[in-house]
This record gives sequence, structure tokens and C-alpha cells, in this order.
Amino acid sequence: MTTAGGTPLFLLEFGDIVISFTPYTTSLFILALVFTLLVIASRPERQLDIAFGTDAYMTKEISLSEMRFRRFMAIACGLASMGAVVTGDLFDFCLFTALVGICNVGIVAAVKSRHVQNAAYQYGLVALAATVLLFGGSAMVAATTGTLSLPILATGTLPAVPLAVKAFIVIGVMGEGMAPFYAAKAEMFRAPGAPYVIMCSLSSLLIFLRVIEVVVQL
Amino acid sequence: MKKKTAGRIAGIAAVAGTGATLLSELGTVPPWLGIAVVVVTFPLFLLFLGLWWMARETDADIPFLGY
Amino acid sequence: MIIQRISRFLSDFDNLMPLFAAACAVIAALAIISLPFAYYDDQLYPKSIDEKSPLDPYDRGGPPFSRAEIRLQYPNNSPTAGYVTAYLTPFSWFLANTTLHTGTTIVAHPGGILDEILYNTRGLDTVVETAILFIAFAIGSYIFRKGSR
Amino acid sequence: MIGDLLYLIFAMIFGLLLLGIHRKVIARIQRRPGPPVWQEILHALKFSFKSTWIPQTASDTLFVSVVLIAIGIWTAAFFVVLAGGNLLIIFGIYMLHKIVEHGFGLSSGSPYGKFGGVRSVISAASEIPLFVSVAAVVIFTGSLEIGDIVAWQEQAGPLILAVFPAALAMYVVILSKFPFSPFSIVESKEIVSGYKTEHFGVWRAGLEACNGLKTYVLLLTFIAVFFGPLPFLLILLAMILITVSISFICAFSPMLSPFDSVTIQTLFTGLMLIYVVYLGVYG
Repeated sequence: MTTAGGTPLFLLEFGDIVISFTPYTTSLFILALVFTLLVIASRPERQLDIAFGTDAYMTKEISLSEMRFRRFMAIACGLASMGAVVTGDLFDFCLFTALVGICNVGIVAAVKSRHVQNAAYQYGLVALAATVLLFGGSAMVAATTGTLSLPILATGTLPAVPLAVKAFIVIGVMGEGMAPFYAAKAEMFRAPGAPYVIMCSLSSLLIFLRVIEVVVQL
Repeated sequence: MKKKTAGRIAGIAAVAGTGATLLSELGTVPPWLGIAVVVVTFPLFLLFLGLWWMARETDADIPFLGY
Repeated sequence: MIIQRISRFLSDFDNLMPLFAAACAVIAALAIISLPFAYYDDQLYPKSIDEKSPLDPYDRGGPPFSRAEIRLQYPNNSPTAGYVTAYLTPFSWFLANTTLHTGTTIVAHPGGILDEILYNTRGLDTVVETAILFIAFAIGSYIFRKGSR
Repeated sequence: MIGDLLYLIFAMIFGLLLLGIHRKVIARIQRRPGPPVWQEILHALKFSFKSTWIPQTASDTLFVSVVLIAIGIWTAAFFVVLAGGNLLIIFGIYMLHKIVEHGFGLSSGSPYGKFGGVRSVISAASEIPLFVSVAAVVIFTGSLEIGDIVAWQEQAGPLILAVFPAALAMYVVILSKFPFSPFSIVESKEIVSGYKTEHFGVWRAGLEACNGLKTYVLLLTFIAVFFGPLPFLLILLAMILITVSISFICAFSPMLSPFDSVTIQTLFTGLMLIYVVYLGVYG
């Protein structure tokens, strides 16, 4: 049983959902794990702002309650992306991806900057809209092949998934993770609190990397 | 960080990395484990080697502040 | 230049939603063109739709509290599938095999109790679904509290 | 296996040498004398001798660990290529280099670093052409394992002839990772050194080491995937040739403004996407 990510090293069984650790998904999983541990271990930086035209500069401090909330969100985001990269079930993958999307909004929701929050709001709208495509896509996969299990879909014995359905899933993930629709994400990155903000981008890159594998083997 | 600590960490990383490589060559551990150990220890080795060879052994000079 | 015009449009995040909507519209159009898709009726959850039932689309068939027939993807992974207690988290599975008290803990696992209502087999899904709800609730409540302070 | 360790160190140094050649060629095209070709190696050494500390505003754990991660991921990538492993893993690591850039830029608290980091997020759109080229490779070889792809080319000839646009896409990706290229907006000079601004001393030496390794690995992957099995010396020669060709592009083109860079790369991706769909349907 070989998937696009290589032969599974081992399969973790959760009833009818199987979590598959191929070399590819395992490396993604380890990276998500490392960065989640980093989020837990590191404290936010104090961002410097320069007042133009003067010599003055100031640091932005992050209050303790804000830090706690954002760390919680970043950890949730890390767990969600870990789930999304290893799961062997399409519907489950979509769920984890939706969770990543909402956690990304949560990471910057506590930031006290109007600009960042506006960007996060737009991003949230897109993430919301993207769930339609995501779950619609996985439903269509189930309807055309009769299964949601990725290792079984990868065997190639089932009817092929239509191209449009693959596009549905890819654009759904793009909406959740914002890969090419980068504008809002870049603005969200202006928020202070590097370890947490990095999680936004890490999770979206990871789910994007995973969806490539998923779509290649459908 | 003290020079001694940095040197020790670099040394341990180097020994662990080469050791794991040797062991995987001899077949005691699977090859992926050898590579995984190298992936972890190589960055540690490089950084702490750098930290070790530039570390001060004495106290720093009093910085010149009189502009 | 046209490229500069495009990049100016792209760089404003207020244009994001129209952009995404346009992309969705294009793909939806692509999907409509490529219709019809073949329906594969050998499904995971065999359906027998009884249109005369008062519960029509939601009537999943079969008497309650007995084993439901489900075509499993991995039959050997879930020997208890189809029963109400089909999905146990690894911890509760351990409890069930070692003690007699799993019944009292199953409610503590969101997957356990929701499975009873929903699927009988896809436990992990229900855990993630509730996690999404919880996270959304956490964000909402945090922002609400921040506004009231 | 011990040979692999030595090869790893060789790859790092040779990658730095390639970057030095890159600078030299650009300088000669622009009629400057330019630094000696081993300048980048000296740079790495020089930084490692400099005084090292952590800025007071920095998020220190992230500030340091991101350097370790940067070297670690490219070491892993090196071994994956060497073992003929999965192409997707290499691309995953390439994408993760973005995260490393974000980490470098944001962890210090410096505004210059932050701009570098934000630009790195913006330029994330340049990663997409890469994946499209993967799809084209898969359509022809039917596998994502580098070993299989090399074996396929042994029989059917270099892949670059079969899927030239995909090779071009990957070339653009490598180009955008080279310094002074039109797409290297993350380290352009108006934001000092972009994301590397605040990493000095040993941290910067580590980053230089990572850059050398990264250059080597990317070029090695490119050669393995599109040119097939070559003897070792020929691989090195091909790397130098590719570097020189990239230097020519860098010397003759200005750096684009951040959003323009992304737009051009995105347009390129669109073309690639059409090509791959065409290949998938009619190929």
C-alpha cells in the first residue's frame, strides 16, 4: 500500500479512521510538533516601533492575559495542524483544516491593533466561505468513490475523482490557509508576538503541503 | 554561556552524531535513526562550536561610552 | 503597467473576499460543466430511504439500541462498530478492558457521547467537530470580554 | 555513512563557494572587481568569530532555536536527496524555510527584521510554481521518489526535455532563493538585511552555513530531477553553470517591488497550471 508520501511506516487505528504515518506525513508531523513545543517554551518578543522624524522609539508589550490566550490558540493551532497532516481520512482532514482556519483567527484576535484585526476579520470571512468548498469537495469524493479513506483512495482501484472536485478541495484549503490570498495574512503578521504569529503561517503551509499529497493520490 | 559548557555541548553533539552514524553503518541501529540523530546534532554541533571558539575566557573590557 | 495594477489590487486585503468569491465561482462553473458525476452506490453508510417516514431525510433506519449495519472500511479495527459504544478512545478502550467502570467515564469523552447520537463509528470526527465549536466559542467569549472591560 | 557526514560538510562549503561565485560573476558583469569567490566561506567564518548575544527585545527561545531548525531542516533535506527519498519532502522543507525566515525576522522585535518577515509571507506565493512542476514530473514518471525519477531518466533520457516548462518553474524557484535576484524581496537593501538583520555573530554564521547547504541541496535536487544520473564531478560542474546563469539574470534585472514580484510569480504559476492541466488531459 504505497501513497504519494511513501509507504506508511505504521498505521494508528481509530475505529474506521486510520491515521497513517508515511515518511512524508511523519516529517510534517515532527515539524508541527517542534514548533508547537517552541510556542509553549518561548515568550513573545517586544516589538520596536520607531516614531518617524524623531529619535524616539517604543516597545510594544504584550499583557499576560493576552499572551495566555494567544498561546492557547497557537497550541490548539499546532495540534490541529498535527492532526491535519497525519490523518488518513478526507473528511477528518477537512475538519482539522477548518480548525486550523479558526485558530488562525484566534491567534490574532487578541491583538490590540485595529489594522491587524481588520485583516483578521477579512481572513475569517474567507475561512468561513472556504469550509463550504472543503466539505462540499469531500462530500463529492464520498459520493463518487464511496469512501473517504485516503489509503484506500490511493490504491487507484476506485473510480477517479473528477478534476473539479479536486479543485474544490484545493481552493478550500487555500481559503483556510490563505496561501495565495496572502494580503490579509501578511497584515496579520504585523502583530507582535512572534512565536504565536509564526504558528499561523506554519499551519497553513503544512495543510497546504498535505493537500498536495491528498490531491495527487485521489 | 561559559566556554566550557559550549565546548562540552559541541563535543557531545559531535560524538553522538558520528557515533550514531558509525552504529548505523555497523547495522546496530536502523539507518533512519542514524540520519535522525545527525539531523538533530549537526546544527547543535555547528552553533556550539562557534559559541565555543569565540567565547571569552576572562571578563569583558569596560566598554567605552564617552562620546 | 498592468502588473502594477494587479498587484495594487491584490495587496489590499479588503479585496480579498471578492477575489476568493471569484475563484470559487470559476471553480463552481468548472464543476457544473463537468457534470454529471457518476454516483458510486457501494457506500460506507448504506442508506435505505423511506420517503413515507415522518422523519424522512433523517430516518437512518433500523430499531434503536441494536446493532446498525455499516459497511466498514477497516472491519478488523472496529469489532464493535454499529453498536452505540462502538467508538472508544484508546484510554477508554483500556479502561473497558481492565475495569468495569467505562460506562461512567464515557460521557467525559466528547466523542463517546456524540457518537451515540451521530454516527456509531466515526468517533474522531466528532471530537474534532466539537473542538472547532469550543475554539470558536473561546475566541468569541474572549473578544466579548475584551470589549466589556 | 561516515563518508556522508564528510559529504555534508563538503556540500555546505561548496554551497557557500557557489554563492561566492554568484557574487563574483555579478560583479564582473557590472564591471566591478568584486570579492574573491571564497568570500562567502570567509563570511561564515568571520561571523563565527564575532561577539554574540541576544537582543534584549527578542523572544530568546525562538531567536536561537530558529537557527538550529534552519540548519536541521536542510541537513534533513540533504539526506533525503542523497537517499533518493520523496520529492514532496524536499518541497515541504523548502516551504518550511519560509517559516524559518519568518522566525528570523519576527523573533528579534526589530522593525527591519519584521519587514523582512512580512515580505517573506508575501512571497509565499512563489512556492506554488514548485508544486505545479511536481505534478508535471509525476505525470511523466509516475512516482515522487527521487530514486525512481532518476531511474526513469536512465532509460528515457533527461526529464528536462520532456517537461521543459516544469524545469523552468523550478528554475524560477531556485532563482527566487538566490541573493540579488529580482524576487529576493525578503533581503533587499532598503530594509537593511531583511530577516537576517538582527542575527549576528554565531547566529549569522549558522544562517550562512544553512544558506550554503540550502543552495547545494536545491541545485542537487534540480539536477537529479531534471538531468538524471550524472557523475559527481559533472554534477558540480552543472551546479556552477546553473549558478552562473542565475548570476546573469540577477546582474541584468532590478529587484521588483514586493507585490509586483508576487504578481509576476503568480502569473507564472497560472501559466504552469494551465500547462499541467493540458498535460494531464492530453499528455
